[in-house]
Amino acid sequence: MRSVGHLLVRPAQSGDLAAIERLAGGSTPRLTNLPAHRDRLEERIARSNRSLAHNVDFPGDELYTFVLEDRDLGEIVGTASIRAQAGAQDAYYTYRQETLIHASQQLNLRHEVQTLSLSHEMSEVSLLCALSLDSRYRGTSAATLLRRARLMFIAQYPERFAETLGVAFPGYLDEAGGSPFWDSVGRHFFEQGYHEINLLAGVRSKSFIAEVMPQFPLYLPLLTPQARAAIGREHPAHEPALQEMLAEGFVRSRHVDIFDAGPVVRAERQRLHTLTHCGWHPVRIRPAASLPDAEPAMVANQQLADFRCTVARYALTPTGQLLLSEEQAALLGVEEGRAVLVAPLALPNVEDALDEGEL
Amino acid sequence: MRSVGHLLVRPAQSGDLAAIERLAGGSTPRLTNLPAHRDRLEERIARSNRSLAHNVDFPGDELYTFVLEDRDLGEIVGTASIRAQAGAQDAYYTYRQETLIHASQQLNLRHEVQTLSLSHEMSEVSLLCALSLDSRYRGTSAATLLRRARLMFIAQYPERFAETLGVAFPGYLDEAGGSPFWDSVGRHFFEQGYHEINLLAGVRSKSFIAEVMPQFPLYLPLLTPQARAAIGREHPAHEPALQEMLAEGFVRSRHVDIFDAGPVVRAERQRLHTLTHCGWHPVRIRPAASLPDAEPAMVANQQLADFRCTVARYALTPTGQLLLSEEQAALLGVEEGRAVLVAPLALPNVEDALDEGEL
Amino acid sequence: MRLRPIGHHDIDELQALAQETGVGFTSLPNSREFLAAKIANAVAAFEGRVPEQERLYFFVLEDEQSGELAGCCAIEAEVGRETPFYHYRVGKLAHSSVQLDLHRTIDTLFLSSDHTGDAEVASLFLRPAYRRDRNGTLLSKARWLFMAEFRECFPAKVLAEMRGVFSPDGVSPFWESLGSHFFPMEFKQADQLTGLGQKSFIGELMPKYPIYTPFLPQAARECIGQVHEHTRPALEMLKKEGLRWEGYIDIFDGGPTVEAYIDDVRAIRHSSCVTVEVSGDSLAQPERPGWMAATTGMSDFRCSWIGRGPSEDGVIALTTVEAERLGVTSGDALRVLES
Amino acid sequence: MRLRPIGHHDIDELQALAQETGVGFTSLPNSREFLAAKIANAVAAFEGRVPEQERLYFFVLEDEQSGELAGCCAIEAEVGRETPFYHYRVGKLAHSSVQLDLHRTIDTLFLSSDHTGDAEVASLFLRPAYRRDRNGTLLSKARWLFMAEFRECFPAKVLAEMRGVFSPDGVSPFWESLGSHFFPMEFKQADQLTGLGQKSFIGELMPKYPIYTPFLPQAARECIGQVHEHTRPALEMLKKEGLRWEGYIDIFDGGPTVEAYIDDVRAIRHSSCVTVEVSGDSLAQPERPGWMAATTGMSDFRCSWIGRGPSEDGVIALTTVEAERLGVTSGDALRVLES
Repeated sequence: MRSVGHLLVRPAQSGDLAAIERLAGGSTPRLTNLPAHRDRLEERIARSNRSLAHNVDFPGDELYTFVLEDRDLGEIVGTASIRAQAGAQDAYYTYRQETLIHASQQLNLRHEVQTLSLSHEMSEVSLLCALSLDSRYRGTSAATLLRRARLMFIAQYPERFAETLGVAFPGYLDEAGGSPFWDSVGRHFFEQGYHEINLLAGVRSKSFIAEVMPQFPLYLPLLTPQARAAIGREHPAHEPALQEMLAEGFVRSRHVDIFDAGPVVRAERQRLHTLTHCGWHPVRIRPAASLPDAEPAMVANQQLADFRCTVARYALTPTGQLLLSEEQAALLGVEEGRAVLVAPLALPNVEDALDEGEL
Repeated sequence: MRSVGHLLVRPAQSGDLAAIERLAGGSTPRLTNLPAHRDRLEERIARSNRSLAHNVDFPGDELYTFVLEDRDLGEIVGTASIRAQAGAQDAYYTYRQETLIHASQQLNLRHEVQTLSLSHEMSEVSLLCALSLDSRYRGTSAATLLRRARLMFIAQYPERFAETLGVAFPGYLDEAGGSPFWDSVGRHFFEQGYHEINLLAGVRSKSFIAEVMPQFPLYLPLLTPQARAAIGREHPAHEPALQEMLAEGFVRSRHVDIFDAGPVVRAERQRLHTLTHCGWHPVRIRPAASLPDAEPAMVANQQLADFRCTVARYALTPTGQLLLSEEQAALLGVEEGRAVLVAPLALPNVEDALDEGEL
Repeated sequence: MRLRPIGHHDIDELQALAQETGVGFTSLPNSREFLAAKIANAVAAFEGRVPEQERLYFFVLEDEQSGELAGCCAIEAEVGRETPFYHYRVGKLAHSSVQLDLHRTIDTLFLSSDHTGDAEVASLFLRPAYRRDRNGTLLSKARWLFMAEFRECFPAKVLAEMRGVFSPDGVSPFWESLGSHFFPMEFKQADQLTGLGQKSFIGELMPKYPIYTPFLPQAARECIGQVHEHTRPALEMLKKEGLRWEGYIDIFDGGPTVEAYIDDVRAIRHSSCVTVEVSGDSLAQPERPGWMAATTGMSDFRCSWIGRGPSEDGVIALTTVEAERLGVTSGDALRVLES
Repeated sequence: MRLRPIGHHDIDELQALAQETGVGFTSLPNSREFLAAKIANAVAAFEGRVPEQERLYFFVLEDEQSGELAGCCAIEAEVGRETPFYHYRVGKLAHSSVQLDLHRTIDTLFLSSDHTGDAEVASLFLRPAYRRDRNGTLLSKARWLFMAEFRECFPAKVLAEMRGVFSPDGVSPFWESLGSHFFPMEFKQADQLTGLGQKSFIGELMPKYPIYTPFLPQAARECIGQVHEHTRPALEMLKKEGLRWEGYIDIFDGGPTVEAYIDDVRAIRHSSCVTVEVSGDSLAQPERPGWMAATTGMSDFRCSWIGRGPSEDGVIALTTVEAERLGVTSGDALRVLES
């Protein structure tokens, strides 16, 4: 496990392109919204820079792409994005799980039938997406930092994001890497297998593809048992990430991905732990050796285009100043007296339940 | 405005039938679920008594009907019910408001279309319903007591109710008493006007009727402007009730009534003010004249079939005993030392917003 | 052998027939009460005591010598008038994207009551012992002569529902893959309830949204619009009359419903009206009859094979036996059809 | 006057024709480039250089004396093969409840691509100056002779889309009540895009769920399956051939699509093959021609009125002018039709 002292999340720059391409190629499973395709990734970075440069009063077509930099290695070791509005241009398609009750007075029986309905309702949310992390950092607080630094960004620029945030997790794939859900649903409408369509969706657009999918609700009993079992089930490699996001305050929704039926979790911003537990503290710089021990925390500066977020100890002076080393302050680009946003890295215990509120 | 000192909410008994029938006939507007039909009302009371007599471990087909008694007058002046599960036998049908995004790449445009989809999703909630109050008591704390005493009951017997509670409010009617929504939707499938169908639904079953309604989503642009304007709009006479329930913590949902498009609000139990602010206090009996002034509160005893809830001052001894007069204790059927459930009558300011969580 | 409207006195014989039909012939359950009601309805229909669109014309084929019933058949004047009449309709939906250079049409089953108000030929059963001497053809085609004669009592279209595919052990792959998920019962039960006219459960339980056929297993897809092996000859006979499969199938077994505009039905177009001339019993009788004749009354309708066709000037020579069988004498009108 | 396949040299005349067609005839936009491509496709189709199912046979009616084009018409071999082909289909849905003693069927519009793969007769236009001497009938019916001759190049069914109802100021009540809510543009624009074959916006924007017709205002409901006043004669002509409205309508204006099985089309059933005998110019010419003749080649297909019908032994006598007009000599085969 690597030390996390010199890890930094910041907006992606054009110089990060090669590293992001490498990360995109190495993600497990491959991500639709992070295609290992240089032109598309270059466009993503340019779009992210444009989004940061614009004055934004309410969420729209912005995309923010971040990288995780290991300053010790001088390497980009992770990337993650936020789409300000999941369906700003096209609709963001999901399948929504519904239950129909077929009751027969004649036979005096009540029969429940599950369906999946194509839905555009998630189009308005801000979406945390396109996360890929160098495998050496898996399970470390680097993973946590990369995932949740985006919340530190959202906390500072609420006008740029929707009240509700969503995260779509890659869905379950079988041992051969195929998607049982795709094989039972999408495959009827496309010749391509899951991987091909995923690549195609990355290069073209997921909503192009969604338009070809069945428009009427699907009856679950007509799907294969394997496909039914995959609904709302995350890819094993993303289980820890899902658990963390549930601990953060996200809740499972009725919505799943249209390709692989991966779970979509969502939360109102004010219910998220990071957003409710973050606070402002002025910086007090002290020699590294003299910093007291304390719980780890995420620390972010206040600069939009020059956003920086790192992990430090949550050590405060009696008057509430945050104690940082010279090196940490430099990493964040802040001088003494400047306020930084701090949130504890630890999260409460996970509650994994379907959001009753969605009824 | 009448004094509320001798008002009491308790389960309905067969002797209350005539009074309930009078209340059903006098409700504005007439309520589907409270038909002024003696046989049906008698059945409701019997069913309520059976529900109270049964051991219940989880919500099912139970119905609980309460009355508001004015002990000064010796009259039944209100009634209200809880359905443990809105769609226990038949489905509980609602229309769910949805937005479809039709995007054209060819023409480079994005077009949103609103729809109403027949939904059974509210079938699982516990429903507060069938409330009718003598008009002399409107706007008094008697109205509040009748509405919210049900929450005091739910607070004590959580295993009998769903995690999510719902309330469906009568929808907007025009000056002639017609439902613009029914005229534009249901009327195409039935010969009857709104009032006739409402009566029919009361005597037969709303779900019988729902089965005849259109099964595919309705496109809102095809409805009359009057019908569209009525969607999610409450009947003017129920505006204060809706405001109070919103203050209580209920939030507007995407669901509306299938007949008149009246709003359906809902909340998880633990978000409701009464359920989060109620507490147990042992009773201390003191002469009425010596009781100190204090904020009004709802006070309920602990007896299932003999449930009693009244309004008293929230006056506590330094050790947290609730001070009640002899008369109040008798009203509640409690002796000194017995614990009662108490919740303040006042509610925080209203927040009337669509539940973002429902995305 | 002659075909005629059923009468009250046929109750015992009809019940014997019902016992013989067996499973799968749901319109004749072995219930005396049900059958008596059915006869009463039919008698009222033939006597014009029922509004035209509610009439069920129920015919029997009788051996006029033994008095035994050899079989039965029926025409329903307008289906779906009193209880809903459901089919799936196989339609095509385009699933296309210019951007993806993709263009397919997907076969989709739509719930439909399109045939509401059409006439139906149904309930044909011929006892095994009588499956000879073209009795089956008589039983089937006599209905066209009836409809030709009383054309104004029928709507524009006629349909016939054909039994779908079943495995040798009586399992319907279509039902197993589709219906069983929505109707928590055995096929047999669903089928019987329908036969008894207790059909409201269908509307209550069946899927309301379209079914994309690719979601069905191949065995079920292969049943769509296909008939049971034993039904193939009946289907061929209807096809020769011009009835076609236009994509409607049974919601339980996926069997085809074939249909035609009544005015297009070959037997109706080609039948003609002639005058009877009874010529004693000297006329030759062919080995295999090629002409069918029907009388022109409704409640005393008769139809049977005759030994020859009409002359060019529209006169049909009948033997005394033939004339008696049909209940006609010289000078009466007959409708004849070569088949 | 004779009908023949269009040729490359017809481009100027075709453009003149296109200018004359005006609004509402969207398949002939006034664009030289578009028309040249259309001609090239048609020539390739007649020469068999295009797969059968992709062929668009485009014909012109020419005044062989002046060389002027009098009109045009077309047959598309199989619609919906390259771009989706949409209709609404008026279907019935049962809305019933035994408990409520209620039983209705509601007309419902279903989006459909059922006609994918059917042939279409389309694009008929006759210049006003030529609307005489049964030229319109020739233009319309010649296509049936072509299809009869090359039956194997066509599928089972043929359809024709008819213009829907418009108010005198060009407003379509159907569009105003339905399409306008989903297509944020004028009817004209939607219609033009479709005419140019740019149809992907339809699939992108149109409602995917069925439309219950009671939700449409009466003016729009009254347009369903109804034709524009000017289109009524064309519809009557098609109906006489046996084409029927089976419930399919245009998604923009609600106009009917009529259809038939090709083998059932009257002109196709009744046309016959005969042998030419050129008999000089002494043959009598009737005031009003009653017979139509077509040659048997594809790329040199010709069709025109002739003065008389064939003899009983299948010989057709032609004048020299008639034979020249058709490009045949004695002993050649012709397909003729009385009409």
